Amino acid sequence: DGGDAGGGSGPVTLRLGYFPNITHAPAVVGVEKGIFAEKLGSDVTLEPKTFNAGPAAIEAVFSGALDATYIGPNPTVNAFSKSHGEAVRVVSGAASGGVALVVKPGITGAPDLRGKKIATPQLGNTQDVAVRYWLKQQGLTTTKEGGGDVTIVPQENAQTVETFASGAIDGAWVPEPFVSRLVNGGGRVLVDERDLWPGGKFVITNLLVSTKFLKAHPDVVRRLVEGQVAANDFVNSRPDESQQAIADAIGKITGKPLDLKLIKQAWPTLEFTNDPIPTSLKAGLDHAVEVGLTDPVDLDGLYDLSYLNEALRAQGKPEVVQP
Amino acid sequence: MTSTTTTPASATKAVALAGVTKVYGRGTNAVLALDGVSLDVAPGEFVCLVGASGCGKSTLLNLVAGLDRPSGGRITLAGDASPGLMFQEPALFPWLTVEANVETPLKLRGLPRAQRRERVAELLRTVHLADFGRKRPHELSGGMRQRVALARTLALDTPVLLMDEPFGALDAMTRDILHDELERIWTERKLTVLFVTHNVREAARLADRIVLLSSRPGRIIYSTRVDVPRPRRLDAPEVAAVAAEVTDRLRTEVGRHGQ
Amino acid sequence: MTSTTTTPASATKAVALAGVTKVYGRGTNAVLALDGVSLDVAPGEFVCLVGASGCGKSTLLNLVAGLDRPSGGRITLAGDASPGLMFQEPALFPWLTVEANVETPLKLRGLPRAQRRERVAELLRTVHLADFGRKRPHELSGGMRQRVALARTLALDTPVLLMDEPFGALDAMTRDILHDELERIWTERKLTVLFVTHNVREAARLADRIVLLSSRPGRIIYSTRVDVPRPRRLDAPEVAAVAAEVTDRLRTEVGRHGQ
Amino acid sequence: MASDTLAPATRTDAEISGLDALEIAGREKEASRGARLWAGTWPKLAALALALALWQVVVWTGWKDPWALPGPGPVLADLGRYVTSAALWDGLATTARRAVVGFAAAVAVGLLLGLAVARSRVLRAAIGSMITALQTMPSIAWFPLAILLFQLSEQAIFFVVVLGAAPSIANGVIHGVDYVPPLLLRAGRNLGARGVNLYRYVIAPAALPAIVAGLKQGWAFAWRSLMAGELLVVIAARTSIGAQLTYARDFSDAERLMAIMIVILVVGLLVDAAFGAADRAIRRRWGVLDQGGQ
Amino acid sequence: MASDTLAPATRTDAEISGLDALEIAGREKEASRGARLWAGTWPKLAALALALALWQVVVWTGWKDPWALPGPGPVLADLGRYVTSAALWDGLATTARRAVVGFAAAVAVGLLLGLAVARSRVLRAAIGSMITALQTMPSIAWFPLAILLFQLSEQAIFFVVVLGAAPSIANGVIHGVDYVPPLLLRAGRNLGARGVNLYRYVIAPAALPAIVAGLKQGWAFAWRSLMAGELLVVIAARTSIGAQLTYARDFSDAERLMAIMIVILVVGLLVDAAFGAADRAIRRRWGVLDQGGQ
Ligand SMILES: Nc1ncnc2c1ncn2[C@@H]1O[C@H](COP(=O)(O)OP(=O)(O)OP(=O)(O)O)[C@@H](O)[C@H]1O
Ligand SMILES: Nc1ncnc2c1ncn2[C@@H]1O[C@H](COP(=O)(O)OP(=O)(O)OP(=O)(O)O)[C@@H](O)[C@H]1O
Ligand SMILES: [Mg+2]
Ligand SMILES: [Mg+2]
Repeated sequence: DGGDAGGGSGPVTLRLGYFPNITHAPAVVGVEKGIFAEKLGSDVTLEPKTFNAGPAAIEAVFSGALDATYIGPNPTVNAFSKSHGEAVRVVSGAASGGVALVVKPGITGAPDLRGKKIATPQLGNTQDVAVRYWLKQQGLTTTKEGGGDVTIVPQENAQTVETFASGAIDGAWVPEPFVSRLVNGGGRVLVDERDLWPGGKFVITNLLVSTKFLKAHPDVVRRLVEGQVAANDFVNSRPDESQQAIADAIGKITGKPLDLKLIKQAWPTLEFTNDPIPTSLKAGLDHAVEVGLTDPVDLDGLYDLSYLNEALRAQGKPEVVQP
Repeated sequence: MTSTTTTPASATKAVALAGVTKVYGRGTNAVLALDGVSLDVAPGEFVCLVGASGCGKSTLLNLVAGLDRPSGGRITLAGDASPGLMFQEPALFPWLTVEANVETPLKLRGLPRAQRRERVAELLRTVHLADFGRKRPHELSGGMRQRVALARTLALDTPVLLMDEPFGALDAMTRDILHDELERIWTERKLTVLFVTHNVREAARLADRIVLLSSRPGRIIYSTRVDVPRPRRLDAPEVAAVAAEVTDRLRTEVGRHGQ
Repeated sequence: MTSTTTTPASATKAVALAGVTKVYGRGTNAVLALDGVSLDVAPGEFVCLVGASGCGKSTLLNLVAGLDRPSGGRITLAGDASPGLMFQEPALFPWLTVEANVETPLKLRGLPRAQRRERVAELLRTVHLADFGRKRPHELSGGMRQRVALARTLALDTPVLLMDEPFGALDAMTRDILHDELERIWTERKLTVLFVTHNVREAARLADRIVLLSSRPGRIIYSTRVDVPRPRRLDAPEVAAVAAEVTDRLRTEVGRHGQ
Repeated sequence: MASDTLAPATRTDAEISGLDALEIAGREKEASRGARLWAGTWPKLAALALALALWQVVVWTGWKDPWALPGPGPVLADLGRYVTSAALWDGLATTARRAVVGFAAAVAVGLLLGLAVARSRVLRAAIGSMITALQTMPSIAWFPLAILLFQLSEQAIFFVVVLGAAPSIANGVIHGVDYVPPLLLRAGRNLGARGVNLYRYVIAPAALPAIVAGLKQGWAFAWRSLMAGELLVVIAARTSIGAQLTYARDFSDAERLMAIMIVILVVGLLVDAAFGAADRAIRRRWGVLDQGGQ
Repeated sequence: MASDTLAPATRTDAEISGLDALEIAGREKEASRGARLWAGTWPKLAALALALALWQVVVWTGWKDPWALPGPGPVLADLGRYVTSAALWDGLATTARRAVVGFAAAVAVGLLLGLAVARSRVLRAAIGSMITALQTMPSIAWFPLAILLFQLSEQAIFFVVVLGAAPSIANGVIHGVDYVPPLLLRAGRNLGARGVNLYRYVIAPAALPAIVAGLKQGWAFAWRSLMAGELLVVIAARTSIGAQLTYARDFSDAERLMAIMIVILVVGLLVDAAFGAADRAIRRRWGVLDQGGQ
């Protein structure tokens, strides 16, 4: 059990979770290219675990089966609030962007959406909140139960592709690579979520560590964050190699390499940044409260970006804002 | 499903078996249960089959009832109703009450409910189980179950009746009473009966003709008319005489075969 | 699980029933199957139970075998082995071959394999089924199944044997042979036997004592010693005389009760 | 075994009258009715108490953080809130209705399929083994087809439920029909039951115990498929237990998740009680009740 | 019914010798062996051909876009690629191993639980109805507990599989034991079988048909739970059929999804063949084979 191994030195196992997915590109590349292993050093054993969805990863962090994981903003907030701010800390960002509203070709503006069905990945998640908030700004109402001017249909992303193809829905507010897939299936991008945020930045993936592990092995976390920074460098400087690495990694698990074209298509909509963009997370939560999906959550103490800033400083890069 | 031919013309034979052979199993495991059995039963005739244990009596009844196919030979029945068979085991439906068991063939014939009730009550009275209509088979004694099976078979109202040791589990008195009942019904309904029994005296009491089967392979080795005038009594000397003769024959036969 | 008391002291009684009562069912559905039956069987005694169908004979054997509890009264057995019971139905295990069925009680007693084999072969020879060891129950005729059940019960080697119409499905010849076999075994092993039969002559042939049960409620109404010296023959006049007397009694009894 | 004394009523007067005995039997029953109810209840209560105590002890040891494994206290408190909220009852109403309709459809399909396959050589050879194969297909594999066929309607859910449960029911029927005692079949045929009548009067009742067992297994498949299928279509203004279960997990809400699990268990217990009653009724008829367990 | 002529071998010489008859029986069998094989095969082939034809026709009508509903051609082509790739065999190896281990554990738990509950009044009253309730609990509800208990190990997957399949197996056992004919139980007891021996010599063999039926249902539950459980975590980058199925869906790869479904069906068919053989062996012994279907 790596989390319980002694102080800063001695053999430690770091169990790191991530999804074999384009929005987790730094994690995939970091593992596949040995970047984490190199930064962690020989006394830390890296044990990568891949997940299919957020809840299982959070369950694993909660049960002490996982020390750190790349994950989206929603599970991050849930894990933090459900453990009363105790269980997890965000130590770095990983990716921003890559979300859009894709609609049927006939729809050219918000007014056309009246009476239509829009899919989101999950009730109350980032994209679900985003679409409701945006619609509200456009003067269209929605309800949690699917009523209002526009019907919101929360469903799995995989299913969204099926239902969009079969005409059961008129659009979807989804992350990559589903945006690209819907576009390839005849959809058009009505809203690129980047256009709604200051600087076009909002968090889609960040790096979470369990508080226990952070306390027990701050040194290992520092090296992990260094690895994350290095991985992002690699991703940003050698996109072709990274794209291939992602395709291969997915292929290893799924038995069929992902179409490289799709990765290339989705790639420009994403920005791989170490900044977890706390403001976007906070704003997203405020929006959720505003559209009546959640109660206010206190995010104080969620971010511990000292390791990240240390690493950035060491490389002479601009530091990020610790909220 | 049945192995029978119907020839309405031949009114002289209610049941006709011609060279009927039955083999169970295959290859080295095969058992020749019946071997070229030819037997004609006239309409209204009461034929008793006797023979050692395992000689093929039940097999023969099953074939005549059309529940099994002969391996060879031909079975012909007059009329178009298949015969009613009372199995060697009670074969009652455990999920039905005694009444419902007896009622089943009536239901299957489409009799209206009122008539069915009356008929069931009458049949249960015939087998002396009037008070047991509401019981289930597992609440009955062995002999009672056999009597329910008898009532159920009689409910079939078929012109040909096949009975496989119908009174085997009954005490002598009940058996006596049921002999009379069966004889009465046979006369009234002009039934053709093929009756298997181990009780040679019972055969002599009931039969127009007694047919003796040999064991493995089952063949007809002896056949005799019982010319004792009816009504007969089980302990009448004429009946005893016939029984003694058949027993003698049987003894020689079983003795010859060893087991 | 058993309703019996063991008193090793009383060597004069192998089986003792004192005021045994058995009620089936509850409330208005209740059936009084046995009512205050008291019966002592001496060690080595051969007692035959006769009575009308449904009078409680099987019930009584089940109680003595400890498979059911009496509703009242007391059953005492000498020795500590529970009696072997041959049921009215064959009750063979359908998943086992004939051999394996007969072998089961030997296995349960922990006999070594070689001895078991020998014993099974011997028992199958006794019931004249030596060639049928490899068959399964569903491949046998009714009488054959009954003989397998007999062999299985004999394999139990208990000092007390309870038999419920063991020869009911057998032809007269096979029955004769098995009478002799049973008598031989009874003498050799000094068995105590409680034997149910509908064949009064069979009772007279085999029994030291014949006990007559009345119907509903089942009570002992008559009991007689059979003093005919052994070996007896089924058709011996002395045997016939005893049978005639018992039959008379039975007839009065059944006649009195109607059904 | 033969050495214990079991004279239930040690009566000195050996001659007891028939009426007496009947009355005794009656009284015995009266006396034991309360006792029998208690005999059926205390083990349940004991099991419940034991489970709760064990759970609480594990929580007290501090083995896991409370947000990973909440104790009985918070879970029961949340269950209380849940039970008094409209969410549960609305969800339960939707889910129960779907379960009933879907299961009914599955029963119809399963029975017909089972009977057809069990009695037709050709059909059995053709699709008999396909039934088990279909049964092993996970629900999510059917989702795309369900959407293709039924779009985002409730029918899509029913489709998944039927595909989940019908094979199980069919297998129960086939098993039951396969083991109908040949003697009873022959008896039925001889009594004049052919074709449909043979099914109605002999095969169906004889196979009934196995069919009920198959229905019970089918219910479990139906319910599980439903829990998965309810994610397929989140229909306007209609919440469901399946959706709530997944949301609780999505929100890492361990307390609510366990509260919903308790609700699912209670529904399962109620359904089992219904099947149990049916099965006991059959066993009483057949005379195989009260052999060992209840 | 009584009006058709069925004299299988219309022999003029009525007196045929025993040896003759035996030989005839033997020859009849020889002749029909090939025919019987064919009788068991052609319906399968016909069903397959029919299904493929229907599928192709639907695709030809252009009812749905090819990426939503691909035709048999592309799917079989993809299946060909899949079958010749390491992915399938690696995944199948992992999944099959997990299925066997998990099912074995479920069988052990299910049999013990079933026997215990079936024969103990107290246990049955306490947890009997809990078995069906547990059976209806969807796999995803157990994931958090599985991770709590076993972390991200294969044991967590086995845990989900056992919880999915054991109740089903236990229910099969309970059903079987409940319907053991009382006469055989009595016979067994009288022959000296008590306690464990009564189970071994009477109850277990008498309940065997129902137990096999329960195992078959349990296998379906185990396999479905496994397909879900394999998503829980991908250990050491080891691919599995469950993961491949879900990712095929996540990536909207309809061809691969259908190829995997075909693989799952084939596995199901093979397992069913094993169960079918066991069941036929039992039925042959019991003498209930060949009543209607095969
Ligand atoms: N289903 C079967 N499979 C194989 N062999 C069978 C089958 N049924 C009967 N036999 C065999 O056929 C022979 C005749 O059996 P059958 O039941 O006709 O005898 P039976 O004359 O009725 O004897 P019993 O008087 O004992 O009832 C026996 O040797 C028996 O073993
Ligand atoms: N399990 C049971 N439940 C209810 N009643 C029963 C049960 N077993 C037997 N009886 C009743 O008890 C009475 C005696 O039955 P038992 O089987 O002892 O008769 P029997 O003397 O063996 O008759 P037979 O000669 O017909 O076998 C019958 O009236 C029967 O209906
Ligand atoms: Mg017979
Ligand atoms: Mg009896």
